[in-house]
Amino acid sequence: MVGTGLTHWGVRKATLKELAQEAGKALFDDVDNLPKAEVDSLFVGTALAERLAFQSYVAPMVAEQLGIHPTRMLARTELACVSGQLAMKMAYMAIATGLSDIAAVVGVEKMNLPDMAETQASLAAILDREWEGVAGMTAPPYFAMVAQRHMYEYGTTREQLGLVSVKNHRFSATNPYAHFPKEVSLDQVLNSPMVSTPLRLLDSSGITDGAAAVMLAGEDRAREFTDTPVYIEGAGQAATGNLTVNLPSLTEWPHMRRAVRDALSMAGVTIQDMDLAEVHDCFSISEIIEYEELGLAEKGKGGQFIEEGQSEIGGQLPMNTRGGLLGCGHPLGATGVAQVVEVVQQFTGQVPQERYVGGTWALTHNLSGNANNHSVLVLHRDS
Amino acid sequence: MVGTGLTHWGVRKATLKELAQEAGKALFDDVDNLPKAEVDSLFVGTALAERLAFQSYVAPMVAEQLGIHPTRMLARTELACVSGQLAMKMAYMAIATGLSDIAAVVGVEKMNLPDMAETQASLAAILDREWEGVAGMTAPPYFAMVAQRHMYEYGTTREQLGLVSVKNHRFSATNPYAHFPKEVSLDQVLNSPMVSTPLRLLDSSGITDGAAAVMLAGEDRAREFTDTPVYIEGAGQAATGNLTVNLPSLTEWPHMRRAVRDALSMAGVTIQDMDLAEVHDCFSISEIIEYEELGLAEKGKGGQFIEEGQSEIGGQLPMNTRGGLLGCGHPLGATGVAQVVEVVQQFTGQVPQERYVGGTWALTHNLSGNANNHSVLVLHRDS
Amino acid sequence: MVEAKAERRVPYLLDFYPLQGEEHTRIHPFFQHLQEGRLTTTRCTACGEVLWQPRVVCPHCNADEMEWVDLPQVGEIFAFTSVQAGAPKGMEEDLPFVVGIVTLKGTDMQILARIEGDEESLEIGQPVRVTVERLADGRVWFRFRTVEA
Amino acid sequence: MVEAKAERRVPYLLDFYPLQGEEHTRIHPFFQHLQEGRLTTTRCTACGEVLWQPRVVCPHCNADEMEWVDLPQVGEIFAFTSVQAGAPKGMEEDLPFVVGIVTLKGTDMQILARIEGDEESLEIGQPVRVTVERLADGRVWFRFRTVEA
Ligand SMILES: [Zn+2]
Ligand SMILES: [Zn+2]
Repeated sequence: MVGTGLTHWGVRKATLKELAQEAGKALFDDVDNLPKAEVDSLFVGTALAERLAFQSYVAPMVAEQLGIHPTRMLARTELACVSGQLAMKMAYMAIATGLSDIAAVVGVEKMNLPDMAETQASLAAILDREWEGVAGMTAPPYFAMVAQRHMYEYGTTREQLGLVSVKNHRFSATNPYAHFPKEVSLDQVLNSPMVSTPLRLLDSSGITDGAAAVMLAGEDRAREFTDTPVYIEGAGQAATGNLTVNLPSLTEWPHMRRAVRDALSMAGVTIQDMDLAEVHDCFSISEIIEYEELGLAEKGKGGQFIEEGQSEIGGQLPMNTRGGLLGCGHPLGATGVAQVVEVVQQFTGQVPQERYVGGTWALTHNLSGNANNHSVLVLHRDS
Repeated sequence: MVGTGLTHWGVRKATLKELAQEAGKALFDDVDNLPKAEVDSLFVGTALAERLAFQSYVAPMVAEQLGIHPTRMLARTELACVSGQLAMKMAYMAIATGLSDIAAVVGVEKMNLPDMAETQASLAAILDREWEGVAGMTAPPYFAMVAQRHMYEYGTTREQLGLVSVKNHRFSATNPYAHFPKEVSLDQVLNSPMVSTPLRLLDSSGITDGAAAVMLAGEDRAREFTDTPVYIEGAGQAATGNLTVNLPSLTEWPHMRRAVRDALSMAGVTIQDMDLAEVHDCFSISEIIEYEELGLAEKGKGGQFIEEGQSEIGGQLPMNTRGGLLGCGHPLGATGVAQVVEVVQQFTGQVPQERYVGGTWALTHNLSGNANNHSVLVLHRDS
Repeated sequence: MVEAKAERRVPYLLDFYPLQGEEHTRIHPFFQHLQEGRLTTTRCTACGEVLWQPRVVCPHCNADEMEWVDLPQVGEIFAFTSVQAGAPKGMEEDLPFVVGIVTLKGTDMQILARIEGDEESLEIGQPVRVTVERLADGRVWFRFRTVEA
Repeated sequence: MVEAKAERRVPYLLDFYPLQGEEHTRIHPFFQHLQEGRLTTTRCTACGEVLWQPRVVCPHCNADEMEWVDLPQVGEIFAFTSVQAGAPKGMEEDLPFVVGIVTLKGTDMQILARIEGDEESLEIGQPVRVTVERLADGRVWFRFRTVEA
């Protein structure tokens, strides 16, 4: 990666196209010695544009909004909440195979509609619409049942869930691009409106408009554009399911373990080598289980991990320093790209002191749907 | 490629999932010594499932339908009519980079709804919905204007357009998987119902349900599964636009020339080395212009090329021997994969004698949207 | 049985219920059986695998000869949640509603559906029974309702 | 001016017309101008580029200071087609209708829109003028209609 760009996230008075333009501006301002004509490829991660923006075939549209004319590759990836990371991975493969020399990645999602019930109906189509959406299933009820079972099986407490939100909002309070740039107390979390028992509003990532962008170049050219290139050194992914009832478990995500293991192993490092991690906290319970599947907490002890502050700066592994999905919101296609932006900005010291970690190794993780798919990148900056 | 599978195409009394299952069965029946557990990755090309099947996040759904549990990569690509070829290309990159050893590619589209006006509304969202779809623009009016200008600028005749449909239906008549498996006469084309002046129903690819699948393995493993592996040796893509009015021309597609040139050059061959080609005849006019942009006919002389029978078997380059989009129909995400299936089946002698060409080199081409994006693969079988 | 709502014709883009006729799906017998009050699925005649949801091709052995088998009408709640906000279009009036996962009696097969009954009194392990939901347009779906243990 | 159809509320999933208010789009002045009968677009104040459609960021120089400029109201037909079948949802009653590309007078800028007028008499090069289409809900769009040369 040789440059990054973010738009402001939130309930934006802007269209999908306008968000793409804003992300493009931020990106090209950041890589200001790169002529647009040298960007030979574009990878766009977006999940639900067909429905939420009534617009398909978004990749060439984003190219036009950015003012680039891809001569090597142009692609759009969709994998619900993993759409953005998948675009990153496709760009990585294009550069690794020589099919591209310089590639832009844009993750973008416009989610807020005048009729939010239409947004919710579209989100229900991420799960199997015929057999689960029809029952009113969307992400909150799924993760609510995960939380119920985790509390039932391991004694995880309502307060432990809430602490994840408190931590991530503390980080997003220092992030001017975040949808929710302010701290919340545990009391506020525990008294926020119920969404799907036992999960409350502040246990849940927001429905957010936003975009994020990254520029990739191969090792041979990266230093033309930055003194501190960040490289993708590992990638892992594993999936199972697809129906919720066909998952191996609600509370164990063995395919996440596999994706983490493969990504770390490809990079030749271990989880202990990581300086920070961006993990998919779509709901507070998600991050708790991720502590466990990262191998940092014993199974069932994820709640204790947050209580002990192990995912804070200064803890075992600082996680979600940009504020996570809970603090930043979750524009589906943008999230995976924004996580990489945070890592690059951490590595290059572009974040406020309050959340600065720095370092040279990081992991980003996304899950999608009913956690039936997990995808992991391992990023590295030459020290 | 080590194996292929097709479903019957047409107005199918089957859901998207059922089409995926059928394609999976055909594929695994063809590669019958490959245990499903060894398929580590799945790439799904589909364009409009979010709207036409009210289903997003199709990749893990297709994995479940096929009974595979991807442990390396799982992805869905969308690029309108190029969605399927893009899935092929992503699988190629995954194998080339070592991120996958054995990968399945499935292209699938369910397009026929009880209310076809909803299908048409969704197709209008492939063009820019806000500035073009709103005017009632879909693919037929776009290609109708292309035809009008080609006739106006170069004197291309209505009969020449019709001959493309006659040729491709002659091929589809020998293809039991085709939506339209029967010959048509020039008179029938010229008297078929008008769709968008000057293009008629038989100048237009059908609205078709169907799926196609291919199994890919790296060079080191391919011969475990087949004696006649077919390799992707070249890939090219170029795009411009996106709005129709921002295209360089309606009748010249310079970005197609570029994609063809790059794909051939990567493979180290020329267009003259090709034994057959599958090109994107979404409308009769498309194939005429493709003759020109492939460098086989002078600009404006594409009509003469079909008149002379140069794209027939025995001509300069046989094109669309499976019947093309005109004869087979055009389930958006499936088309690019089915073109590759035809090439593999030609190379391995699995097609009826009437359309047999054989050979060892072939090119497949797809365009998408308002022809603002062109993508090309060059395929080869060791002789 | 759950009563049908007043008829409304929604675009297919917002119609959650599967199209159920023979012209739409190869698993149309499922819906016919449900009309008769039977919850069924497919069993592969080649390898014997019984799967949820019904299939036309067996994911295990790749055979495509399926037979229909009845599933237990009763089971117990494995997990559930009461949805209080964020209903999809067309379900706004249903709020709050309960969705849950039910383990069918004597099997390790689970099914996800709405659960009728007093949410406050629901608990993991509670017995439930299938009930048919009838739409005004003649289609059917299924839910669970609580029963005495 | 094109008269509004009777009001109907379609889901956003099927609503082709852009949302036009300040709360929906940063190019809302375009629609305000169109309400006044003016066809406008943006010009980059940094590099002077005038583009169709209106932008918030200049694709050429990456600046984001734009000003609004009026476009010629007249032009001539570059290409057109009469759509006879396959109308999208909500446009079925419009069939047949003409769509075309118009080159705006004195520019090389082209705009695509519906063209009102007798289809049989249309030809490449024919002069046309912008006309405003008013929707029942207050939104506006534009078409072209033929005029004397
Ligand atoms: Zn079987
Ligand atoms: Zn400028």
